[in-house]
Amino acid sequence: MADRITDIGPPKYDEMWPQYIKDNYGKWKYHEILEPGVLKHVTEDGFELFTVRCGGTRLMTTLHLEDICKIADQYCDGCFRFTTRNNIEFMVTDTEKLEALKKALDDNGNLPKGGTGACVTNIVHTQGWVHCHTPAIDASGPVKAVMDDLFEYWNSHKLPAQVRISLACCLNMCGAVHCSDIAILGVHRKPPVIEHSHLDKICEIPTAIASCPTAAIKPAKVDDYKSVQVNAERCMFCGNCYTMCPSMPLADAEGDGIALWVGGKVSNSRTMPMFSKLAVPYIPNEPPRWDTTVKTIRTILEAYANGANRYERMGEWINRIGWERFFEVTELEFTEHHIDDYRLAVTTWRNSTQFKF
Amino acid sequence: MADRITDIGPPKYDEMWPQYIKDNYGKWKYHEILEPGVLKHVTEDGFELFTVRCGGTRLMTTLHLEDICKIADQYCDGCFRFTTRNNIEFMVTDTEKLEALKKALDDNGNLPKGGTGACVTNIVHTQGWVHCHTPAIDASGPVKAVMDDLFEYWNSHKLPAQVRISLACCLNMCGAVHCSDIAILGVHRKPPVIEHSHLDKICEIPTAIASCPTAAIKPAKVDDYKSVQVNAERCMFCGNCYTMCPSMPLADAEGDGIALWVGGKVSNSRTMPMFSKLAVPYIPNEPPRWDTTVKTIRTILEAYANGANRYERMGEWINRIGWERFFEVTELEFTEHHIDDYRLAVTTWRNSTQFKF
Amino acid sequence: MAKMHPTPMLDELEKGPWPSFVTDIKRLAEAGKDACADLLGQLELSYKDKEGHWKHGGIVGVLGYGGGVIGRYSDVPDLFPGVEHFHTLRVNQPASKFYKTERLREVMDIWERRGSGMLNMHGSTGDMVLLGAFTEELEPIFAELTAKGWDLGGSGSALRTPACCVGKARCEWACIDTQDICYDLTMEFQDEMHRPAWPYKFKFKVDGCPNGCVASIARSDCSIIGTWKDDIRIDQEAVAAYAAGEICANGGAHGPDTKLDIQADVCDLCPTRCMSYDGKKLYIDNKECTRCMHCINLMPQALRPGTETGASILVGAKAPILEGAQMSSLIIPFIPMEAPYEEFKDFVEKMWDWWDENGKNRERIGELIQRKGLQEFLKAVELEPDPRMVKEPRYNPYIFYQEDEVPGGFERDIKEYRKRHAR
Amino acid sequence: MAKMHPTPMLDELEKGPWPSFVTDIKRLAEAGKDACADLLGQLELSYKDKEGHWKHGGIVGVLGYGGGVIGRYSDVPDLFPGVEHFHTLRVNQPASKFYKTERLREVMDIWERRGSGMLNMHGSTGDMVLLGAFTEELEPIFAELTAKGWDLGGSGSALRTPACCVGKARCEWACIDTQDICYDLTMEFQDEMHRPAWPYKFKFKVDGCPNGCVASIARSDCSIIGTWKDDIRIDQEAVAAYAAGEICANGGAHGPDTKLDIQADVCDLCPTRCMSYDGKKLYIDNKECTRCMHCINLMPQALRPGTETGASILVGAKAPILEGAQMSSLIIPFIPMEAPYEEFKDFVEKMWDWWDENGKNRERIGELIQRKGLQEFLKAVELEPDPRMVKEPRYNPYIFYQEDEVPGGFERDIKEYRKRHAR
Ligand code: SRM
Ligand code: SRM
Ligand code: SRM
Ligand code: SRM
Ligand code: SF4
Ligand code: SF4
Ligand code: SF4
Ligand code: SF4
Ligand code: SF4
Ligand code: SF4
Ligand code: SF4
Ligand code: SF4
Repeated sequence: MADRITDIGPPKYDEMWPQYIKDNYGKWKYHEILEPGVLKHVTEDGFELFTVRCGGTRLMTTLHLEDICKIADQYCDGCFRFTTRNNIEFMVTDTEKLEALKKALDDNGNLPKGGTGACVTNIVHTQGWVHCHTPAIDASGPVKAVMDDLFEYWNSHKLPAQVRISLACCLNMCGAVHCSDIAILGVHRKPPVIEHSHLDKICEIPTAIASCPTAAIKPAKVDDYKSVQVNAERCMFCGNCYTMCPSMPLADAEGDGIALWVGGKVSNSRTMPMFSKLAVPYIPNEPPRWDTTVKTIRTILEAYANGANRYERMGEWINRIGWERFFEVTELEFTEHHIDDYRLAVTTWRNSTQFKF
Repeated sequence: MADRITDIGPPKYDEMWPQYIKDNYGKWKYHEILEPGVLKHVTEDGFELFTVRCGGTRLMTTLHLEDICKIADQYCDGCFRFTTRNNIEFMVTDTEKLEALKKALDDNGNLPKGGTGACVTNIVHTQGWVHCHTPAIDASGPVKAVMDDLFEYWNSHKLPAQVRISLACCLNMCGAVHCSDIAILGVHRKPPVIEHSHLDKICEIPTAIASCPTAAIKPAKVDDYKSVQVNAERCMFCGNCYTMCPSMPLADAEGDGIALWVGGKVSNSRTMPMFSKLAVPYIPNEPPRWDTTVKTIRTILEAYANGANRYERMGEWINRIGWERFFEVTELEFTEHHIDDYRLAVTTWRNSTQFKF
Repeated sequence: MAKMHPTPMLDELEKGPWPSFVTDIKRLAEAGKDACADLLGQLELSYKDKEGHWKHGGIVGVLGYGGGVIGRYSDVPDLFPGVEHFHTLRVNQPASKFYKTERLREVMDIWERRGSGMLNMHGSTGDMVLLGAFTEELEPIFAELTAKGWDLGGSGSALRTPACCVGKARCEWACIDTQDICYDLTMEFQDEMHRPAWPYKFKFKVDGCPNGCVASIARSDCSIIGTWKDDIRIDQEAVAAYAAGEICANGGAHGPDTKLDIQADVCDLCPTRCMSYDGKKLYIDNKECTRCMHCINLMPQALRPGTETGASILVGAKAPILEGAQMSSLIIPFIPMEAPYEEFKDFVEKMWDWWDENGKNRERIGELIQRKGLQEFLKAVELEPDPRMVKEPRYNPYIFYQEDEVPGGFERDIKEYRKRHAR
Repeated sequence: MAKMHPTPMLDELEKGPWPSFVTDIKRLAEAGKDACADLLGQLELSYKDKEGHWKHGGIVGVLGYGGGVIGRYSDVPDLFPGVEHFHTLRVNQPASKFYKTERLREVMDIWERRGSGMLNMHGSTGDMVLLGAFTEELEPIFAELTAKGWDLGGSGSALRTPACCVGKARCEWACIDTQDICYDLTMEFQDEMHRPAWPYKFKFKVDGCPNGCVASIARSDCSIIGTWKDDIRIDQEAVAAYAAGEICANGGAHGPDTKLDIQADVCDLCPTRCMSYDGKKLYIDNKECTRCMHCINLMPQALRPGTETGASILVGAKAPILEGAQMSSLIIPFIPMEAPYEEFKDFVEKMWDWWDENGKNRERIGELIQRKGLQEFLKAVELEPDPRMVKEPRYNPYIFYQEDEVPGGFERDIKEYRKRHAR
């Protein structure tokens, strides 16, 4: 125990750098995207660095990672990086190596180039049925299906601006999808089913009660068990009770599915960051390829591609044309569920006569 | 009792119309402001109606009203009207009568022409110390003082756009000042003083308790009286308890005063209607002429006059330049009180790196 | 002449160019009205104390009416006996406040004889507010008023006196008959106005167009605002005249010498950017227009609202007590408004029923909608959700589903669940 | 080769151009990893059931650490024994995720031997997430990792693994040393990361500029975002080259043939309209610039951030549980960010103290600020109110005054009051 190593933290960043990053740290002057997936960064001294970005599955095996390492060893001085959206970036310092690298990537077949500029880049996502205990949907499956469908937008620059799609498999939103151009969110739609026979043994009843944001949970005696009951009228299926108490699972084949949200952004470019807003409240889970979800996302994306001005993010486009037009051009249904009724709802109502017919 | 006349409603509007309004009802084609206070309306048939708008005190006597009636009798076929902001409008059908009317008004001396176009029009206001039981300030006095000072803006068209000033003497806001370019609001700053010896006789304790939006009021026994007590920490001086319970007055010479709010609007022109936002949390009551209030309003108005583009309302101007600039150009202090901490406060925080130094 | 009190502070308010209420009231005091002299006296005391001097409320009224009178007593009656009682009567104004002098003098005459002679033209809601009567005068005043064809307006938890802008009587932009709507509603709902029976007050205001000259969107539980469905009418000749500087901008609101720059002032400030000007003609992509009125305001001789007119109905404006001030929210994007306004009144009745049933004491309809959700309200008034009702859809994921929306319903069997999932 | 389960549905996910995680995992299963075969089998069952098959949580970990490991057990272990235990280890990534292959292979080697061989590169917070270990392997894995210089990241009510954008390592716009800040904070607060002691989780993320490539404003309780104070650097020659179409727009983000229209694309889209272009030169009224990055993004060869750099600090972003999602709010408009970042760390300590003292169980700092008011927070961290902290000042009139702000205080004597005002 004495010589146990703890609290050493991660390797220092510069241990991971190749020499040319060390040498040019902080000296970058500008960049250019040479073609989809290929970036050039130039320093004040004219040094040039070429980056090839490849699609990452995020969920991968050491075998795939070893493939990546091999390419990095061969072309990139044994170095590469991951982006904040789980893409893989290989860097080389001259155009000859660049061409060789590109060829090697093409040959690999599992490392598609793209994800730069006005494209659909990789989908930030979460665990889904692969690892988590609270998901309403799978994560990796829908991501694969959507990226397959939108592949033409991954390795091209034909959109008006960047489109960032994110997925989170439950309302905990580990994908932090709430500020995405398009967000895919797993939602439950049934109140927890309660295991009265075990609840008191497994959970602390006061904690379970306190966990509910709408105070839907009350203590109750059921079949002589000390337990709780849920006022279904008040339940909004957030799952926080289940997080605190395993005897209250929400997952249900018919209840669960996907909600789609649109128009969020994170950058401060032009407009301030924005939340994504509800576009489609519910699409059933359709494994293995989530066809309706895939189709609906394409519909939204194409409406945006056709309607937006260049440099206009999804949310900026919608704000310009108005939500009434968004629902018109996408032919999505506007339902009562689109109307906010949570704590700040009043700020979303339209206090104006300004609207489009 | 049997022949008691009730529920007859007001005289029908057209009983009050002169012939030319009847004849041209709904036929108006356009208008022109000929000079400050003088409007011309023209019908599709080319009929012309001239309106002279005069400042109204709102609080007036039958003597003043009789003066007005006399002028109307003499020049306007015995008809005139009041505007929605308590100004007085005399109408004539030819320019000769118009000149005579204008002269008569000038001679009267108490009916200043103005209030049209890009001006400061009359201040919508409330009762104040003249009639109400809950005011923190007087109404007619501050209005008179402010209008005296801004008179040059009343009868001219030199502002970038309309400036609507309103006054309400307490948080009940009978002047509905919450959407005004400049709002003058009477505010209390001390919790109610409680008359324990009478409270239970005069008020219903549960009603008093329920009246408080922050749940600051609790039942209490004081000196053997059944009464209530107020948690001063939670009191925001709204006065709702006093409305429900006369034994809890708030008025206090040192506590009461004026808060100024800016940038609201009601029209849907260009921008959607907006709430007024806090500019100055507190200015002491300074009867008889509320000098600091008057001076501060002028400062705000002049900053607007200097800074705004033509056609830009106060709130539109501030949104363009940013609140940080508003406080800079007006030299008003930004304090903790400017930061919202009520129920929707989170929607007012700045979720962006966009700001001006 | 009444007994005048020294009013050194108020006298300061006799100075300056704006008409002085002090001078005016003094005049009537000097003509013999004790109430006027004592009001000034008491007001002077308030100026000294920096506190008002009226007692809290006081229940007074006229027989059979639950409102229309606000009771008021001086808290220093010994000093100012003329205002010991100082009740106000709210007299329902004629819609849009045109007056024949002969008719107005009916009220003035009664008020001079039986009241203080002081009044507000008008109160914030719209009434003529007769300021200051003794209790014993209330019934006689009421009798004389009604005899002459005048009635009281609303107060308390009742329908309040509806009000409207000048509308078609003198405005070219009125898309609806503001005065007729105002009058019709007032007459139809006399009972609701005079006999408070609701959770709280309720106000109608009627604006002829989105300019909002009676501020209905800020000040009424139900805002009726004129608008149109078809295209803005354009007179291209007048457009050319504006371009040539022959007609000044904004109907002269900035002086006669203010020329209009059609591109910069009109097209570039159009919030939807749906206008274009090619140097000769002005084009509007009316489908994208939100009828904000800006361009029409700036070019009244060239542009006019369309002719397929009606109203947008917005609900819920109120002052801050308790949840914070609200503006009205769009509920019916477009509704035709032809007398007798049946479709609109149907909506109103449904709205009131729901409020009546669900509203807590002193809960305005806007607050009730906030508490229950816009959805609930829409169900009650039988309207379908429409994106026009919101500025934006929800951004929180907290969607409430009803049991019947979800296949299999809400009831589940934990035993079945455990068959698939071990504990 | 491990025992493969039939996975007809998952097999469908082997089709299509995007790399397939199914194919990849199958490959490792075929190479002998039972965990991989069983994971696919269990996932196939989930696809069939449309429900996940993991049990709720499970407290496992490594000695002396309160986090870094997420326990996970199959709820159908008989069917899929290879994933009966399927715990994850969060391995703290190197800041901005550059890897030397030799170093990465250290982790891969351990994981291939002792774990499932499956991992996430990377988790949403930023860690390398090693997916699927049996309980008995956790300690050995930890020992081997630390021996090689790797450590675990955060989980539970602790500091979470900080993350940052690529920054100065490869981006011309980085105004701060994102990686150094990220690493420095990680090292400074190892204890806070490994031993949960707070009301809830806390996240740092570091963006080099307002473009926000690590999305800190949406995903971190404390967002550190680079910015600058002085003027945007302009190279007018490059401006001319853009105008001439010699350099394509937006660094080629729309293809090499996309020409830039400086007026329309840059000046007209500048949110503060503080730019002007006279056909030759580009002017920026820097005082009015809000450093949104748009113009710089569009003309990377002509415009660069200023040189007086530092960070804006925003606080409070989080996912929706419970009050709804929040973005971070501006708290410190500008702070210099030079190692060892003392001023910033002082702020952090004050913030944590306040949160620790006042936060309820599972209350994020953003929610605490919402509950207590931004004012309270500012007092705790000893910052003066600044209009930059809000989008707009309050519009409700509900101002809380402290007793010492009001002359005479809050205590009053009703008897004195009644001397002036009769009941
Ligand atoms: C590599 C990466 C940083 C990293 O540390 O890994 C990165 C790198 C660059 N970003 Fe980014 N951004 C990266 C994630 C982001 C994110 C975060 C996210 O999406 O989760 C954002 C915020 C997105 C949002 O607003 O929702 C982001 C918003 C931007 C923007 C602002 C775009 C806008 O107009 O809103 C720019 C500027 C631009 O592209 O013109 C930008 C520009 C850039 C530049 C040009 C910076 C530079 O000069 O090197 C880099 C290449 C851009 C490209 O690929 O077209 N980067 N960038 C991230 C790549 C993610 C990926 O694999 O796809
Ligand atoms: C007489 C009156 C209606 C009535 O029924 O009494 C009226 C009459 C006119 N209004 Fe108004 N407005 C009247 C109160 C209002 C109000 C209500 C208020 O201030 O409480 C508003 C909303 C104010 C706000 O947004 O806060 C109002 C917002 C407008 C606007 C929109 C201005 C804007 O750009 O925001 C116009 C259009 C314009 O002026 O260009 C307008 C235009 C007009 C026109 C030009 C309409 C017409 O063609 O006749 C009238 C003369 C305007 C002028 O005086 O310059 N009127 N107008 C009201 C006069 C009040 C007064 O005595 O000062
Ligand atoms: C007379 C008048 C002010 C004036 O000088 O014009 C007035 C006077 C009073 N109002 Fe008002 N309100 C008057 C128009 C308004 C308006 C404006 C409007 O109607 O357009 C509002 C804001 C809009 C609204 O309805 O919210 C208004 C919002 C209030 C409120 C706050 C209501 C709320 O929901 O927030 C109260 C408090 C209450 O109801 O207890 C209130 C209460 C009062 C009381 C009855 C005082 C009280 O605490 O009970 C005042 C009696 C004063 C007196 O002694 O004469 N008065 N009140 C207005 C009515 C005259 C008329 O009939 O024409
Ligand atoms: C692994 C990871 C998802 C992923 O696939 O990448 C993850 C997985 C879990 N998150 Fe998360 N969160 C992960 C990043 C996030 C993020 C994104 C971020 O950090 O940038 C968020 C949103 C930002 C935020 O912090 O709010 C996030 C917001 C949550 C929440 C909601 C917190 C809230 O305040 O709203 C919960 C619920 C909770 O804490 O009980 C949660 C809870 C969980 C739990 C522990 C499930 C639970 O109910 O206890 C998940 C365990 C899954 C598993 O079995 O592996 N996770 N979680 C991410 C961590 C990997 C890493 O260390 O790199
Ligand atoms: S979003 Fe929900 S289901 Fe998905 S990983 Fe996070 S906590 Fe688990
Ligand atoms: S799912 Fe959420 S709302 Fe429903 S009972 Fe559980 S905690 Fe409450
Ligand atoms: S605003 Fe307040 S004080 Fe003024 S009249 Fe209305 S209720 Fe009375
Ligand atoms: S003034 Fe308002 S907040 Fe204060 S005790 Fe009375 S009702 Fe409550
Ligand atoms: S609201 Fe419209 S119709 Fe009514 S007076 Fe004003 S401009 Fe005219
Ligand atoms: S009314 Fe408003 S939105 Fe419509 S064209 Fe005119 S300026 Fe544009
Ligand atoms: S946030 Fe700014 S500094 Fe960091 S990578 Fe993105 S553009 Fe570069
Ligand atoms: S950074 Fe943004 S605000 Fe500043 S000049 Fe450029 S575009 Fe305008």
